[in-house]
Amino acid sequence: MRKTIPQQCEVTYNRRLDKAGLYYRLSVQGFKSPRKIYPGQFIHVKVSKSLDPFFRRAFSIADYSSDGTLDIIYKIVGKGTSILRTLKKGDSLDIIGPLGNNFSRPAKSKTIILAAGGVGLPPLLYFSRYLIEKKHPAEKILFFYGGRSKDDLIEKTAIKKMKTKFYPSTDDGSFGFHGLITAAIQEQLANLDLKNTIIYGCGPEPMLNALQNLAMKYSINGEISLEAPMPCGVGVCLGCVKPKMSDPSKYVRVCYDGPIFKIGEVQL
Amino acid sequence: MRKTIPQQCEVTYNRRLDKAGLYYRLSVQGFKSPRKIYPGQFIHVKVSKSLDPFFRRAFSIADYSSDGTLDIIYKIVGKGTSILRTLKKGDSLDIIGPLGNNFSRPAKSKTIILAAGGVGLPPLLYFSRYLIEKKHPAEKILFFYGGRSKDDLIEKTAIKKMKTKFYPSTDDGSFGFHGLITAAIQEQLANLDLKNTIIYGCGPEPMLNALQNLAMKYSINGEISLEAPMPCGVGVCLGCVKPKMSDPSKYVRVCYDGPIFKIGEVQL
Amino acid sequence: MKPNLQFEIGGVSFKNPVMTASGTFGYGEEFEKIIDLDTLGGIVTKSITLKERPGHPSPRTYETSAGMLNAIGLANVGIERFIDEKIPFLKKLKTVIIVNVAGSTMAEYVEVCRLLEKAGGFAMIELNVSCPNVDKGGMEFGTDPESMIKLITAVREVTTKPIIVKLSPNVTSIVSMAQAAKDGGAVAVSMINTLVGMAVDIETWKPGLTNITGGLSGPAIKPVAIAMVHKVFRAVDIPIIGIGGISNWRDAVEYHLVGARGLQVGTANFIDPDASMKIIKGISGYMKNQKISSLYDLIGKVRL
Amino acid sequence: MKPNLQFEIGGVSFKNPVMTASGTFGYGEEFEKIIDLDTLGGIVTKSITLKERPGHPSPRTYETSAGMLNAIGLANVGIERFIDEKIPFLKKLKTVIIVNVAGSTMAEYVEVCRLLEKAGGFAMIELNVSCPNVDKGGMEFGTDPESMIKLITAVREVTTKPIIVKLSPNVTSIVSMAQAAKDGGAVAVSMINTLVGMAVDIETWKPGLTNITGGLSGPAIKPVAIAMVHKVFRAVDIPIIGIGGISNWRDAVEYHLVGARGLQVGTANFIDPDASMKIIKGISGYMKNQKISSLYDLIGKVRL
Ligand SMILES: Cc1cc2nc3c(=O)[nH]c(=O)nc-3n(C[C@H](O)[C@H](O)[C@H](O)COP(=O)(O)OP(=O)(O)OC[C@H]3O[C@@H](n4cnc5c(N)ncnc54)[C@H](O)[C@@H]3O)c2cc1C
Ligand SMILES: Cc1cc2nc3c(=O)[nH]c(=O)nc-3n(C[C@H](O)[C@H](O)[C@H](O)COP(=O)(O)OP(=O)(O)OC[C@H]3O[C@@H](n4cnc5c(N)ncnc54)[C@H](O)[C@@H]3O)c2cc1C
Ligand SMILES: Cc1cc2nc3c(=O)[nH]c(=O)nc-3n(C[C@H](O)[C@H](O)[C@H](O)COP(=O)(O)O)c2cc1C
Ligand SMILES: Cc1cc2nc3c(=O)[nH]c(=O)nc-3n(C[C@H](O)[C@H](O)[C@H](O)COP(=O)(O)O)c2cc1C
Ligand code: FES
Ligand code: FES
Repeated sequence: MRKTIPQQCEVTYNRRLDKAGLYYRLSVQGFKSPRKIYPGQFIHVKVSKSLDPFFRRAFSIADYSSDGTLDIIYKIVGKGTSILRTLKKGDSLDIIGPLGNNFSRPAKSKTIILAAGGVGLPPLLYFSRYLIEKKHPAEKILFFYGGRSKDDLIEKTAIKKMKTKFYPSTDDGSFGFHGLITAAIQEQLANLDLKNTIIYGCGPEPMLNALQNLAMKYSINGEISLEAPMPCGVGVCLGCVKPKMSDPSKYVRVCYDGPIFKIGEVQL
Repeated sequence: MRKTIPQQCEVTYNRRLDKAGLYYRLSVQGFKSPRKIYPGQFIHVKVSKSLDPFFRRAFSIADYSSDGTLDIIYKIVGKGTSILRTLKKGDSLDIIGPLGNNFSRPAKSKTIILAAGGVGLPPLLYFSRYLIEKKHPAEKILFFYGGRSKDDLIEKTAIKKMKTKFYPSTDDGSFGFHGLITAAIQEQLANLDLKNTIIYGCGPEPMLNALQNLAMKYSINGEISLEAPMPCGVGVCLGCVKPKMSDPSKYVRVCYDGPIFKIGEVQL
Repeated sequence: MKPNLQFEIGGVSFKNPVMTASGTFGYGEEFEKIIDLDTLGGIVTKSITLKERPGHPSPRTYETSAGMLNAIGLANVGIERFIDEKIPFLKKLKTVIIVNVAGSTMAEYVEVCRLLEKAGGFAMIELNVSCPNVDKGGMEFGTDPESMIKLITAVREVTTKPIIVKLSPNVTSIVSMAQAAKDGGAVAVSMINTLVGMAVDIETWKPGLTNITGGLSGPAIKPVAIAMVHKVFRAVDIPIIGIGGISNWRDAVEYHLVGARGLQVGTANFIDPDASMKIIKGISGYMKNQKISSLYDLIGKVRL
Repeated sequence: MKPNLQFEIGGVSFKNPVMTASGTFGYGEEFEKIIDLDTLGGIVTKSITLKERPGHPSPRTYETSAGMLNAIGLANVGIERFIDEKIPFLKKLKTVIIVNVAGSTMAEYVEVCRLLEKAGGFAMIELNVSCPNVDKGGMEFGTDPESMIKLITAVREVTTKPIIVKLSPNVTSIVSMAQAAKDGGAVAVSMINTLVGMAVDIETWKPGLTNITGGLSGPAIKPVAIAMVHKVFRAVDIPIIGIGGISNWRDAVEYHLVGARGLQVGTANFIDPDASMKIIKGISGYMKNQKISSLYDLIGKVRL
């Protein structure tokens, strides 16, 4: 039985999210999935029918509803995303998905730290919405979101609307906490019952490394969502591996064994 | 001194010309040329910024005015033209040109046979308009235009407006003369002073071959516009060659020595 | 009439020419969730070595123009786990299973093939001879005809399965390597493996692959592979399985015309998991249009 | 401070590393109408043979994925017309003129170089050793180290100009060919020439090139060329001119990092006649950004 269907979906919008035009949110309709979709999973996208760029590009699912609406949020970085930006309502997008595993759902009693660094926001945005839909108390969700500067923090209205506790931070202090997201988190740890707290993180690797170290230092459980160059996205090319913490001569595949890993599972 | 400028031009329209959507007319503005442009010349177009398709595609200039408006007419054939079709008003098109030589301008006393086969129409459309602008008597211009079927004959209104004598023909008889364009021409030859007649032809190679044979048989002078796969379009790769009639072990470059050749000059 | 895509190599009959190439399809399990494996002509498994190998550190793939570089480094579960964990799954499939074997010494190849012979559950062996041969100072089995003949001869002693040799393109004369494969007793050659390639990241000044060099695959290399298949088909009387940049049925037909009997689809699996299915349908559709009833009427029929 | 793009090979000084590759720039005249030739680091002319040659019949080029095939067949005006008609134009240019010489026998190379020596008006000779050597049964000068050494030695006797040998990539060991070039007395190697490739038109069943096989060039082959330049740079002490798929300044920097001193831009001239100009500016801009004052601080500096 097929669990993943390569498919063409219709773009319903492709909307700029910031003034500078660095961040976009793209939504498709008619996404068919033979299995349930959960936050943390991703899709693999062919941004152009041509051979250039050659690989698909992976994007976390930023939102999904069972009517087949699926959103991604992306930052313009290189060739792939520059082409993605040119898509318009009505165009079709070549998608494989859903791929990968997902964030585990915590008990309602848990305090949740969501740690989104830069364009690591999308899966946590979806996860946060999902938790609240599943009646996880909003005040028990601490939504940390760090970026270089105020303009790098997007979708702030959407985050605030969820009524979670929102802890924005910027490296330059132009918005929210002045400093790294891990420093912002550390500041709050004193107020929390760490045994009852779970961290979920997504962002650039140096941030995830710092987050993982922080969590391990304070013995906080949690999960992080990793990225790696992904030629296939379906577990067969062995191109997206990272070494295991327990035995760095062994590897996990980010696309198939992840992208979500337990804190302390992978060496960053 | 530069004679040809690689440049980006703004598309002003890209219009379907037939019901089936096989033929399009694309117009750009702001085309800069350091030298005068004449009918018969062509431009070399990069249809996509990507590496796929790899080569530029050559298109005859279908119309040009000194304010920088330049038109091409194309048929959807393969990869290049399928992408070209997606361009919209405001998009930019990467053009090198003008390239190649041009049709020679005949004395006003001459009777002109224009022979356009299929998508060989564009340069003759331009040439015809140009001749009339230069006061060549319209009734001395016999515009033959052949296609497979009625739907393959495009821009008929534009042709009729020029008030030349119009001789459409179709292979299936669905419009105009029933048969090949060379048969349609041959039928009219009896009424003409052949010494005072010049043929200009553009179209698929088998048609040009038949036309060349016909012209040579009746000792009619003239010129034909050739096509060949053109990697460079500027005369340096030697990829677009055809053998000379006088010595088939010698070659001409279609892009640089042509695309216009005297009847009898090139072996087809 | 439905065109007949069947053909035979070394006594093994294939229902259609489209197999998946080693290293681009895992051991089949992952793709089971995406496509119907039983429709494939065959599956070639990831190269198996004697011991389990983690492969090279990341990054071990790199995107290039119309292709990719990889230096996975023969990451695989090792012959023991392969026999225990992978063969039971594979042998249930209704498609030809070809086990790709690699090694750094002749003894390693022989031992892997001996263990495979005991285990059974597959149809053919494909020898990956592109690995550095530590016995001969890093010279590859795939670049020296004599070493290759010795290798095939040694493997034949421990297996009853027909042997395919997968040729490396990084040689001056591919024809002499194909001849060596035949002389050694291989029933077919599969060609080509990847071209040696490299890339450098101009931001970090570091190679795109931790291993520095890697193998180039994808559409970029198709013309090189087509030329090699053509040359071998004209020069050596041995069945050929064509590999290199096959992404659609047009590529497949091109390979058949120059002489490939079977085909392997590699990198294209990453870009479109349905590629193999589409190619099978496409070849069939092409043959129908062209009124060609048997695959053999395409093979090597290029008009020179 | 303006970065210094100057460098030297065999006593010849270049103002910047960007030359145009043989066969992709004619004899310079056609491009004079499009770009300012004097800004180029150098121009390598189309291969010259003793007699004028028309080349192979059409079609002799074919579009491929991120590249092209060509089998022009060494079409050229012959040494006599080259000296009479082309050198007078070339010698007026303020750029390094490198004359690329080809032949089917050693005697032909020697005679062409002897006539060139008499004529003068250029700076260096580049030997194209990828042509079939009729003296040795079609074996290329570029695939047999001994033949190559003999060829260079013979040419050196009739010329005072520094000799560059242009290496063919279609060999098992590019390093031994580069070593042979050095041993023969070449001042540099340029690499790579095209990879042997082929395509078939599935409508007509005919090869895409009348000559059946041809040379693959363009971005598709860049990773292969980069790997070869890297290997030769690490193994043989000889200046390298990098060629293969260079289309923009990023490619150029990549080549420098693996060890190329000079560069040749080939197929990219067809896609963008301004490519060479843009690459010169781009290298300069990159060096400024990275605060690198001399090209030599890039050459071979890949971080392994
Ligand atoms: C599981 C997963 C989820 C992702 N989710 C998002 C998301 O929600 N939003 C978003 O903007 N981006 C996301 N990315 C990154 C995204 O896949 C692209 O790498 C990124 O957008 C840059 O693509 P580009 O083509 O514009 O850049 P290019 O510079 O053209 O990319 C060049 C090459 O580098 C590789 N590459 C570069 N950076 C990365 C990276 N971080 N991860 C993987 N490959 C990389 C690509 O494979 C590509 O081959 C995700 C990546 C992964 C693996
Ligand atoms: C001087 C000149 C003028 C031309 N004028 C026009 C015109 O006004 N309108 C128009 O529709 N077409 C014209 N063409 C043909 C045009 O250049 C394209 O070849 C044609 O549109 C098909 O392109 P494609 O990418 O859609 O097809 P594809 O099938 O993708 O083309 C594939 C390859 O075949 C080559 N090729 C195929 N047919 C031709 C051909 N006839 N000439 C050159 N190369 C070819 C191309 O180089 C390309 O590499 C002209 C060609 C030349 C040489
Ligand atoms: C990621 C990757 C891993 C590969 N691993 C192997 C392998 O383990 N053994 C092998 O013989 N070939 C391996 N190959 C080579 C392919 O089987 C194939 O020969 C090559 O990629 C050319 O085909 P393609 O262009 O269709 O990919 C690998 C290729 C890729 C891209
Ligand atoms: C159309 C064409 C003609 C060529 N002619 C020659 C030639 O006459 N002599 C030669 O040494 N190399 C010739 N080459 C090879 C190029 O000089 C160059 O080595 C090769 O194309 C790789 O570089 P590129 O990828 O930048 O094109 C030719 C290449 C092309 C594409
Ligand atoms: S991307 Fe291929 S295994 Fe993960
Ligand atoms: S297309 Fe290159 S010479 Fe004509």
